[in-house]
Amino acid sequence: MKKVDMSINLGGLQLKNPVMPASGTFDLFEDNNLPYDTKVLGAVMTKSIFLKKRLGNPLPLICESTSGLINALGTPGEGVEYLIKNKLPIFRKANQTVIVSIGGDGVKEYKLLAERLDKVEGIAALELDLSCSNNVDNIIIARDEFLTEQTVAQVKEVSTKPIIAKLSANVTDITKIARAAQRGGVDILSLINTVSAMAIDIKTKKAVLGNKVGGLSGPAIKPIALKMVWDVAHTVDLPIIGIGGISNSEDAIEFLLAGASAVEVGTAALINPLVMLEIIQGIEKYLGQQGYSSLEEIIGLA
Amino acid sequence: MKKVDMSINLGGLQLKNPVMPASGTFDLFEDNNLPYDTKVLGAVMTKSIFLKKRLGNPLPLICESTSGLINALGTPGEGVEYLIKNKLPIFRKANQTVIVSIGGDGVKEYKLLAERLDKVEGIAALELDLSCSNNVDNIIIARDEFLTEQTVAQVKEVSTKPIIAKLSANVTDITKIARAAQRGGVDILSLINTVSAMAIDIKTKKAVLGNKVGGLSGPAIKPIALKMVWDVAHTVDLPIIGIGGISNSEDAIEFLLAGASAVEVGTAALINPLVMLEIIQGIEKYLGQQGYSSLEEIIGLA
Amino acid sequence: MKGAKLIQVYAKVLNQTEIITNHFILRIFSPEIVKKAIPGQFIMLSAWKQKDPLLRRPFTFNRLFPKEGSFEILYKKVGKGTEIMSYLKAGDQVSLLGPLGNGIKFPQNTKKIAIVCRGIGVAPMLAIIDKAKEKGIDIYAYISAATKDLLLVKKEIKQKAKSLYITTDDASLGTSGKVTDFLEKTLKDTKIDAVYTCGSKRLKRHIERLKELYGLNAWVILEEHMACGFGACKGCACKAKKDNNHKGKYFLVCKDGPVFPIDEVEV
Amino acid sequence: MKGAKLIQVYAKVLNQTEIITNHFILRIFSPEIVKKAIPGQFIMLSAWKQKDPLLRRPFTFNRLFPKEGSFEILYKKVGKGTEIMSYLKAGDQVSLLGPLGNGIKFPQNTKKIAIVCRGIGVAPMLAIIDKAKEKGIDIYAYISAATKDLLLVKKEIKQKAKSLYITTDDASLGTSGKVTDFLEKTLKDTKIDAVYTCGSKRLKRHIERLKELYGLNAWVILEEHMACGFGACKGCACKAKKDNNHKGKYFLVCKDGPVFPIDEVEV
Ligand SMILES: Cc1cc2nc3c(=O)[nH]c(=O)nc-3n(C[C@H](O)[C@H](O)[C@H](O)COP(=O)(O)OP(=O)(O)OC[C@H]3O[C@@H](n4cnc5c(N)ncnc54)[C@H](O)[C@@H]3O)c2cc1C
Ligand SMILES: Cc1cc2nc3c(=O)[nH]c(=O)nc-3n(C[C@H](O)[C@H](O)[C@H](O)COP(=O)(O)OP(=O)(O)OC[C@H]3O[C@@H](n4cnc5c(N)ncnc54)[C@H](O)[C@@H]3O)c2cc1C
Ligand SMILES: Cc1cc2nc3c(=O)[nH]c(=O)nc-3n(C[C@H](O)[C@H](O)[C@H](O)COP(=O)(O)O)c2cc1C
Ligand SMILES: Cc1cc2nc3c(=O)[nH]c(=O)nc-3n(C[C@H](O)[C@H](O)[C@H](O)COP(=O)(O)O)c2cc1C
Ligand code: FES
Ligand code: FES
Repeated sequence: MKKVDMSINLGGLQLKNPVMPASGTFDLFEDNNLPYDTKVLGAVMTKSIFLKKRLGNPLPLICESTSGLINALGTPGEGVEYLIKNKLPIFRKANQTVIVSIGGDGVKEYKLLAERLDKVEGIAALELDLSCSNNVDNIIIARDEFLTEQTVAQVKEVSTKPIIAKLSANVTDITKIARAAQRGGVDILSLINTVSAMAIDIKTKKAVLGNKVGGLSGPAIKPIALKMVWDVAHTVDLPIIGIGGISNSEDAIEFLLAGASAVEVGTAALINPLVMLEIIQGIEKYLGQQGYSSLEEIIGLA
Repeated sequence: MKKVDMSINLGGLQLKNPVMPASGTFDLFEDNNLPYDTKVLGAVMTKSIFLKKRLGNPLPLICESTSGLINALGTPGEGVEYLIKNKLPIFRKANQTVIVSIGGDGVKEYKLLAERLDKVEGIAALELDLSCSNNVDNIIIARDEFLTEQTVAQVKEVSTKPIIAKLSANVTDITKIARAAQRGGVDILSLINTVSAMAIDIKTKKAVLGNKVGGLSGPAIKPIALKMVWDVAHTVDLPIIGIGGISNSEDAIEFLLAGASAVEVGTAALINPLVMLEIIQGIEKYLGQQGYSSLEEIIGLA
Repeated sequence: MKGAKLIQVYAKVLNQTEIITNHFILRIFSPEIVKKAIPGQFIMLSAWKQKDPLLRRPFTFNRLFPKEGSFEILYKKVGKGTEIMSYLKAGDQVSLLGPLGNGIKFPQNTKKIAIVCRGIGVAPMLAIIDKAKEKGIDIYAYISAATKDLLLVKKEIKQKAKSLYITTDDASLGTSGKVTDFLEKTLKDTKIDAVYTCGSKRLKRHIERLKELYGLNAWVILEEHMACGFGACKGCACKAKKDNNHKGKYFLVCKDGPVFPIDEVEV
Repeated sequence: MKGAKLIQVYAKVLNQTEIITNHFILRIFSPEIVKKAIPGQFIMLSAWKQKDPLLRRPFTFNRLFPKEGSFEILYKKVGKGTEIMSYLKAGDQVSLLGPLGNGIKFPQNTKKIAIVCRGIGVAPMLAIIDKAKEKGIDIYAYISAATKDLLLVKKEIKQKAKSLYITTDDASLGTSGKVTDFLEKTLKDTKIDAVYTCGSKRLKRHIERLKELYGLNAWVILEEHMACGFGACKGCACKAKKDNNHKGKYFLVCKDGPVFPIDEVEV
């Protein structure tokens, strides 16, 4: 089988292959002990970082639903300075392409974060988490066209890096939000974040999660995410990173055929840390078997 | 264990218990051969009927996703006159409480249908399907506040029956749509309909369904539906029928605790036709064990 | 099945054999269902408790053993449901819903029938053959497959049929021609009262042509993706043939079929 | 486990016993994992291929058999994951990820340790006891349960411990008092170098008090809902104790624990 070209350029972000972790579902420590070499990934991605330290939501933070995971972490984290000092070096060692995901309470914080990170070496792109469905304290920017456009525009003003806007599925028409991000000057779209969800414990008669409501991820949401990627790919001329329930190479290929140029993998890699490696190999094999010589040939074919 | 009162009054619609089929997932024929007596149900519910005969979408119409079912039927049916003549007598024989679900291409058709059905005996309530996610030819009314309010108001003008508005999960803020329906004068809300979704066949590189996109139902969407019921129950003072992935009595109880006064069961009853009977018995047992004497006591407890 | 109540039961697996790679015969004990079953009907089966896979899977009766209270299905492993089934062994439990759909009916005074099938399409045929034998009806069998090994239950059919005609695409057994050419030859000098086919659009087309030429009674046994199997979801629609006065009509394969007069449905 | 690579393997079940109703000991062959495992660590296990249940389930090592290349887990059937596990039998395969978290470490020159646990909280204790025996350390065991039958692996502990104190809520064996009262009595005349507890908030609280009174080294083995088990999801956070200078700090049970100095964490 001939060698296929797995590389892809996403609006200025060059990846050697289209598979990377989803924000918040991947972390690296000094003693990176993952059972594979993370250099094989298209990129690595940090958990969404805020300016300041955040404690996150009350416990419990996660629960399982049928073929899904509901989390209400509330994006705990040590803040951007800690990230730059303690985490970034580890991420840079792990992969040549590091994407930093940023969160914020309001437009201004995104801008401050982007400004701060623009001065830092070794960051390939920023992903703006505009869509976390379980932060009680901040509004979901990606549910509003105006806020989305503004946030992206402000970030673009101060950042020289490719900017990815991460969209929410909890909207009436995701293509409108995508277009708003485009007007703001975004380079890449990623979708979807977790879907607003909850679980109730019928013994205690209370919400299971400390935050009561959370965000659903995993195989359950795959058909929803795929439809949104398809919709956006058919209306907005921007590269798309598909996210949502991708658990194997077949799922990833569905997203590519729907119009995504790359994919992020979250929940599946919590269960099988080797899954991204398997997905990369699976896509490569599929392309070869189907007689393609490059990844780009199948993007949006469906 | 003492006998518990399972009855419930939903804005004028009196049910002997809170469990009924979801529209489009239940049908009765001359030779009603279901393995239980449908008289035990809180109500029976027809598939959404249009004024005229509809062929529905191109084949295939359904496919499975992880813990979900995607359908793109396009609401085929013989039209309202056929329903009145051929189906209604069968439904009336099967249960004392018959709810007719109606669909329409635009506000006017809902009104015409409601007018026609108001003259027909033996219909306890109408459910307005404002939210089918796979009819190519008609817009989704429940994605728009104005259209929702208008449709309900027009129907209320001509109908003397309790009106249920069935809402869509594919909206930015379902409580706004719920309030719009309330402004229109609706008596009851039901939610959610299927969630917009799709699947792609990586062998043919085409959408699996004839209509390309469809609607996701089943256990996969349960946490999403529960969250929406919770949201609406906390903002709008109207009785709610909870729908979405309910597969056993525990699921049904979660919806009741979240604030639903009744539930509809769809996909689960396709797999296990006895499931509604099991759910009724399960709720009754739970209420007894927990020391309640009526269903109403647990509604909205969470 | 007018009026007969659907049965939903847990049933025990008696045994399972992999007859050739990825093709299995599963024998299940369920007197309630066998008692009512008619060849051509089917069951919805689940061998999983959790919600992935979600839906039951439809399988036709391969053989019915009313005396033993058991039946067999013949299936091919193609996806996650049939993969789970392939691990079933004696003593395991499956959940069944059935019998579903309309089975076959021989026209009055039937003396000779033909069965025409390809590959896994043979699944409902042994039950039909057994029924015919019981009634003293002669069976003419026409079976085709990609290759010799995929001529499933060939031996059993050979034992019971008056004549057996075989074609394989690679000519590994029989010729590589159209198996319906053999049927046409038979029709030239023999009156066949009913023809049953399953498993191939092409076979259906050829038999429709023969029907027109020879005025046959012919039925096709269809498959369509099914969520419920009992008429509730409308997911298994198939188009009625337009030139048959059924303009714009759909049938439900599960409820109106799966056995259809061959010229009434499009596939 | 600094630097040690995580291992993800399919492993064979050697056998499984239901020791009392709903409580099982499962023995698994996995030399790779046993070789690296330390008492107090855990594995994430999956005995399902489909996506329902979705996540692996965490289990601590009940006993390690490095020579045989196998280990045992002791678990209680509480939900759908453990129900599926309860059907496992010799020869079946499970998928494992591990060893995970930080195991126990005896302080230097440890002569005597105490284990204090309740119910299924005994799960990690036998492995700790075995390790202690290996090093010639004396074990004082304090176990409690709702009733006699729920004093799991009591016999094994009795064999290996220098003394064993038992309480049951219904006084079906031992007294119905607090098992930590026995510990306190021991502490009055015996120097215990390390105390390990698991399975009960109340026990933890009592031991914290004793720590203050007697200056103990004490550790608690925590449980929290886990999605990954290896520090990726941050779902298993537990609060650090405020009065311990950790204001507003969270630990990850999977990565920073599950063994914690008893006064560093809130539960
Ligand atoms: C009335 C009826 C009787 C049948 N009898 C038999 C039989 O006796 N023996 C046999 O081997 N098969 C039979 N089938 C087909 C059988 O139901 C499917 O092969 C089975 O459902 C696939 O399940 P799976 O989970 O293994 O595959 P999936 O993972 O669900 O899908 C794998 C492949 O099978 C196709 N498929 C899935 N469901 C169906 C379906 N309901 N009908 C047709 N194709 C499907 C999918 O499109 C896909 O290509 C019958 C189907 C019908 C409708
Ligand atoms: C590090 C660690 C080690 C553990 N070791 C053991 C052990 O050796 N033996 C043993 O019997 N159990 C142990 N547990 C608990 C065990 O993981 C859970 O009982 C199991 O995951 C339940 O799975 P289930 O699918 O059967 O239950 P589910 O259906 O998922 O849930 C049933 C009940 O179990 C609770 N539960 C679910 N997951 C967890 C979890 N991760 N931690 C605690 N409670 C949970 C749920 O809240 C619910 O009340 C351990 C947990 C952790 C975190
Ligand atoms: C435990 C957990 C934590 C997450 N944290 C973040 C986050 O910090 N920022 C973010 O943008 N998305 C976060 N997400 C969402 C994922 O990045 C992803 O969009 C979502 O999980 C859907 O993908 P999946 O189904 O592959 O998991 C988180 C998801 C999970 C499960
Ligand atoms: C096959 C199928 C057909 C449906 N047809 C209709 C319909 O005609 N009208 C309607 O309002 N909802 C229809 N629905 C949606 C259901 O009524 C219900 O809202 C949805 O399936 C979620 O519930 P469930 O998860 O219990 O199935 C249909 C769903 C399915 C699966
Ligand atoms: S399979 Fe549901 S109607 Fe035929
Ligand atoms: S379980 Fe995922 S971080 Fe601990």
